[in-house]
Amino acid sequence: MTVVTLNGEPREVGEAATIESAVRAIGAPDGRGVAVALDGEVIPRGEWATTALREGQQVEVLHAVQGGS
Amino acid sequence: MTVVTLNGEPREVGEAATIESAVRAIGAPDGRGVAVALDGEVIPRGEWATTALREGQQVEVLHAVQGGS
Amino acid sequence: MTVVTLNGEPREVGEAATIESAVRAIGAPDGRGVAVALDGEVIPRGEWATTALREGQQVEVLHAVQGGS
Amino acid sequence: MTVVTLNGEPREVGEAATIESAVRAIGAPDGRGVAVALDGEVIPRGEWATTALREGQQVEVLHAVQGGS
Amino acid sequence: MTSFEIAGRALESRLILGTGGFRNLQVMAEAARESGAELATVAMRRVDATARGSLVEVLKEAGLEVLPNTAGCFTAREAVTTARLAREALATDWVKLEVIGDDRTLLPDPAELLVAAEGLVADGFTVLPYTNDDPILARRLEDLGCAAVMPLGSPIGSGMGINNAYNLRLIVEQAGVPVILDAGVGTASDAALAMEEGCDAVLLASAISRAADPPAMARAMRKAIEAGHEAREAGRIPRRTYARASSPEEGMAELAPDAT
Amino acid sequence: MTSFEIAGRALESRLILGTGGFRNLQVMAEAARESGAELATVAMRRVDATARGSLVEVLKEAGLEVLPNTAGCFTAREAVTTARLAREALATDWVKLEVIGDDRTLLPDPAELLVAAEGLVADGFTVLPYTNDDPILARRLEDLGCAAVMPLGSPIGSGMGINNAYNLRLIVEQAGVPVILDAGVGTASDAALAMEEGCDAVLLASAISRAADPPAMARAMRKAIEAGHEAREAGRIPRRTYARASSPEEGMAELAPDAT
Amino acid sequence: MTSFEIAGRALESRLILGTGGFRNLQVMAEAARESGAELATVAMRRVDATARGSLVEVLKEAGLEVLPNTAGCFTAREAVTTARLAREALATDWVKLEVIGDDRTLLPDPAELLVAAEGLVADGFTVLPYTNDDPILARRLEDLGCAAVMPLGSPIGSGMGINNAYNLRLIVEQAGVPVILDAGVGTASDAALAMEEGCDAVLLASAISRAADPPAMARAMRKAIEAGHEAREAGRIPRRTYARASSPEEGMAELAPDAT
Amino acid sequence: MTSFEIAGRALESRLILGTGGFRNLQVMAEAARESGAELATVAMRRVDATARGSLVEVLKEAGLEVLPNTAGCFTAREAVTTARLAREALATDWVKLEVIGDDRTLLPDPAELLVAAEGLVADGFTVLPYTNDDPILARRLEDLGCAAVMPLGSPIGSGMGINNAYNLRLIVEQAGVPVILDAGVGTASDAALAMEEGCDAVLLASAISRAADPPAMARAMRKAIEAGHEAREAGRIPRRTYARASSPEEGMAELAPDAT
Repeated sequence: MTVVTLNGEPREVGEAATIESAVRAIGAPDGRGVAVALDGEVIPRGEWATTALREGQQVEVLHAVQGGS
Repeated sequence: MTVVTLNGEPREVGEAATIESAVRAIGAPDGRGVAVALDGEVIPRGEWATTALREGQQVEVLHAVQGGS
Repeated sequence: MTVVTLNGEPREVGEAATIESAVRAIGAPDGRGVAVALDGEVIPRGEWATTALREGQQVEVLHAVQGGS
Repeated sequence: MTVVTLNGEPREVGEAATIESAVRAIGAPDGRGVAVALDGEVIPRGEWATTALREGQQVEVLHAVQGGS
Repeated sequence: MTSFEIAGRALESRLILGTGGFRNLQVMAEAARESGAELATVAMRRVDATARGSLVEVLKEAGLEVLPNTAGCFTAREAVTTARLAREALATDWVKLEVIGDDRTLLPDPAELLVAAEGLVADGFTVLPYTNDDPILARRLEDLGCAAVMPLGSPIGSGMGINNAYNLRLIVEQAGVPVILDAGVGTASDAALAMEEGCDAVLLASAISRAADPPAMARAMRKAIEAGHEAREAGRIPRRTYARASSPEEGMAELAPDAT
Repeated sequence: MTSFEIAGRALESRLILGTGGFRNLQVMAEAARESGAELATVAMRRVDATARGSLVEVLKEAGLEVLPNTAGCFTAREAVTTARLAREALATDWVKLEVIGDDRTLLPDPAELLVAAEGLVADGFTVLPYTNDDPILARRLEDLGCAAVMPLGSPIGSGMGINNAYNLRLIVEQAGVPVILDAGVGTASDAALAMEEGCDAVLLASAISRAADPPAMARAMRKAIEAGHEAREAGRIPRRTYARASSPEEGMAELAPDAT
Repeated sequence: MTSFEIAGRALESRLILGTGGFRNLQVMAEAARESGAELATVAMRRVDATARGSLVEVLKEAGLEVLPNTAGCFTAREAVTTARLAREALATDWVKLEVIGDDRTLLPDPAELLVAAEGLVADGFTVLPYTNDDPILARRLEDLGCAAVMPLGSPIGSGMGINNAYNLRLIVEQAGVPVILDAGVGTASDAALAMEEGCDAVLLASAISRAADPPAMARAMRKAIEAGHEAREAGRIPRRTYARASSPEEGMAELAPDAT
Repeated sequence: MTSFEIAGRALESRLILGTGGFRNLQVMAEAARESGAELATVAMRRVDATARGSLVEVLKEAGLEVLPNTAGCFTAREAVTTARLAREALATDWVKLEVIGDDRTLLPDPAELLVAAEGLVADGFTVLPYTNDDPILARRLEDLGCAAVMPLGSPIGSGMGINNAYNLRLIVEQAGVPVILDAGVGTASDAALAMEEGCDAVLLASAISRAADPPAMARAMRKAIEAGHEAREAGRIPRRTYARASSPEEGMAELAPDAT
């Protein structure tokens, strides 16, 4: 099993886990309006399916919320 | 002849002069929108025709103009 | 007995009571720095001894205190 | 002859000219309260006598004046 | 915008127009329309044979009623007589009472003002006195039976705005009659501020009539007065000494891993 | 009201809405409609499985486009990454850049702000930086290629209004890009004043979202911004030290004969 | 510091002390000495057998003369009678006239004030009236024969400072008698400002008596009043819209050769 | 007045004198003595054979030490070199750091200022930076090791006073080094206010040197700075919305019996 930090929480993912599966896991199935940073680097949507997650990596899945002036 | 002060100017008026004739003289024939003070007292329109002018009296014929805040 | 209002309080005074005795009664023996109003009129010191108090009169005995801007 | 820019003015100096001679030339004989920059670098007083001037160099000789808040 | 009442008469517009200072009647009429005002103040002056002014008609066509003032009067007696003449000439018992104490500042004379107000109320007038920003004087005028109080923001035509917002607040707090800011407004934010402080209306003359483009300024002032009134009704946020984040602190991403 | 341009894009509304602080999306949508805004800022936060926010859709329905901000970022690096994520998620290369230097005042960090602005401009973003009211910093940001400058009036959410109108004037005088007042507005007159000082637009979040009645305040703010802009265009009267009579001095009647 | 005159009497100190609010007579005496004041206002109240106040003696020992006031009076009649009682009790025909119109703001009542001033002047008093900041009222009081005018900066004890410096300037400009700022001062800069605006003196009560350390505040106020007066005499620099370098532009070195 | 410390050095006087703008050295010397200052800033300029300036000697005789500044520098590099030249010429490693961003406003350039401060601290200087009133920039300068921060009140020589007292308060609240108000002071009350807001000292150039009577203004400023500092120490009364009577309400006489 691989453990990554997904939006701040440790999370076990399968060996073959990719960003796409992580995004699905977090509850944004279609991924519309969502963006992902892997260890602080932005991963374009086109690369989600092919970007595997490695042990200890930090995955941030963000979207727009009310806020800011 | 009788001399009165009409709107600040000395003016000769006939013996039989009244406020009504004074108002006419000053160029407000119908007298609409006009009011008159005789020696500082307001004379209602109804009394114009019957109020004779005496030597040295002060007649003020006023109307509304742009002005004031 | 005569009853007067002395600095706001009803007070029994003798028949022969004067402003002088009233001032003494209120605790300003020598009367230095003190002034008196009888029914709202100022009574000069010179007249204290000779000014008798009558039933129901209002006597105010004042002096300077801290206060005011 | 060597030409340097001394406090903004082109100035001919001798072959053997040093900062010391330049400072003298500008009218600060003793050099008290004076500092020198050669091509933008500060030259400590101790090196004035031994620092030769080369063609085209910029010499700035400064002192304190009234000014600034 | 909710209406308000002066002496039992409902007014939709919270902008009262002063007619002084306009280049000509046409510009005035255009500005009057843009302002949305229902009342316009006029002064009483000697009839001049040469200049036949159709002022009242022009205002009527623009949908405004005249509110005569006593501009230029320095004594209670002059003001009272002027008000009576206006009543005769214009068939209205409303008067905007002005009794000036000084040529240079055109500030009101408190003592003469009280005397004039008392006399006019006794004579059946609906009195709207132009007053300084003294809360005590404003209350005395109300106690005498004035239908509104019209404190200044700053001297007539000075465009300084509201010099003493504190006094204006005190006047509004205590007033049982409408408070109409009169004099001193220079620009839109001044008028909005007056309404935010709780005024019921604003009287504007020079600020509109002497602007480079009076009709455009009239439009701006109309919006400013509505904005200030609606902002007061909408309940502004409190002033705070420090900041208050408007973005959620939770859910913040960690975007500089190695930096940690 | 005449439109203005940011980075070649025409905007009709001079009110930009911040989405922070609204009770719920429905109140936000209603206020957004009343405000007339075309742009609304949004923050980027972690997807939360529990709360599926249809924020962007709600704004779209109300006719507003999203302008992502970098609220909550304390370093240039965080801000740049956040902007890139927003570009991915929202398909816009516009960003309202915020780099905060202090938790309590939420004031911008000038040095980090310059670094972030330079990086984002180089990366092809249209950068609208939230800055303090320092005219020099504003010019540096413009020199770096920012599409507008967004000086504060006072700290975010403080409602203090414009603390330093002088600096704001200097920024407006020198700016070659739009100046958008950002942060500090408490009520309508603050927004009107910003426009009178020459700002091209005003960004409002807490002043509307935390008002007692947000939609009503949005309406008031819309009018105030139009009023301030139109008043500037209309050419206000100058400030004068003394009064200027708005009533004619000639033609004054003599009403106290015996008094003479 | 140059002296000034009230009713022909020269005063060295431009600070007049109010005695209200001090914890006790000893603190008052100490503050009085530090203040350098020559005059101290006192109120007239009923003799209270229990509390024998040696107030007048304490002030005398500290080198101050008493200036009775009519604090607490709401009508001209009360004020006039109180002044007469003070004259009897304290053997002075000087009086600081106060006629209050409102319990909450303690603002003066203009109409009652004029009546009282007229009566007291006729009765031979040297009248120093506490007035609001209305320039017209101030002139009327001077015309009635008052020996000085004492406008407020803001309400008694409020510590708000000078709410309307413009009115204060108008009063100073026109006054033919000394102008003494009375009420509202909170701290040293307020007192300095009053003097810079041209006041001849400042009356201070709560600002000193209710400070945490009254004698220290008295010292500070003394310096502030001298500073403000001397600064006015010294001729301040004008306000300028832009900067003015205080360093010579000529003689600047070229220190980045390669940069050129 | 209690002394304060900069970089471990005790200073009795809280007034620092700028030498720019004096008519001549004699007036400067006289003003310097009246001011009580211990430090005077000087600029570095090219030696001019014609004018042999004994500036440093004159200041020494008046009992002041020189504090070199980098006035006129627009880049970090110029400022650093100027500071090093001053160290050579004047044998002091203290420097008042100025890096200007704009000719017209002479406002500091935040980015260049940070670079210069960092360089000079690393080079062993005791750095006193002239900064704008941005609390974040002030903290960054302190974090870099500056010995004090010198925020402006308003542009150099403008005499506008303190344009943003709120920012000044924030700077004072957070500062771990002395805060010295620099630039903008016009008159005594401005200087007093700066001290009341918690500044440790005030630097004055044009306000004194360009006053009509510089020595007299120096004396006034000295008193004002002491007054402001002492007033802060003495604990001012709070600001209150309404009045607070300073006269006892009990013991009031009944002087209008029939009126009751």
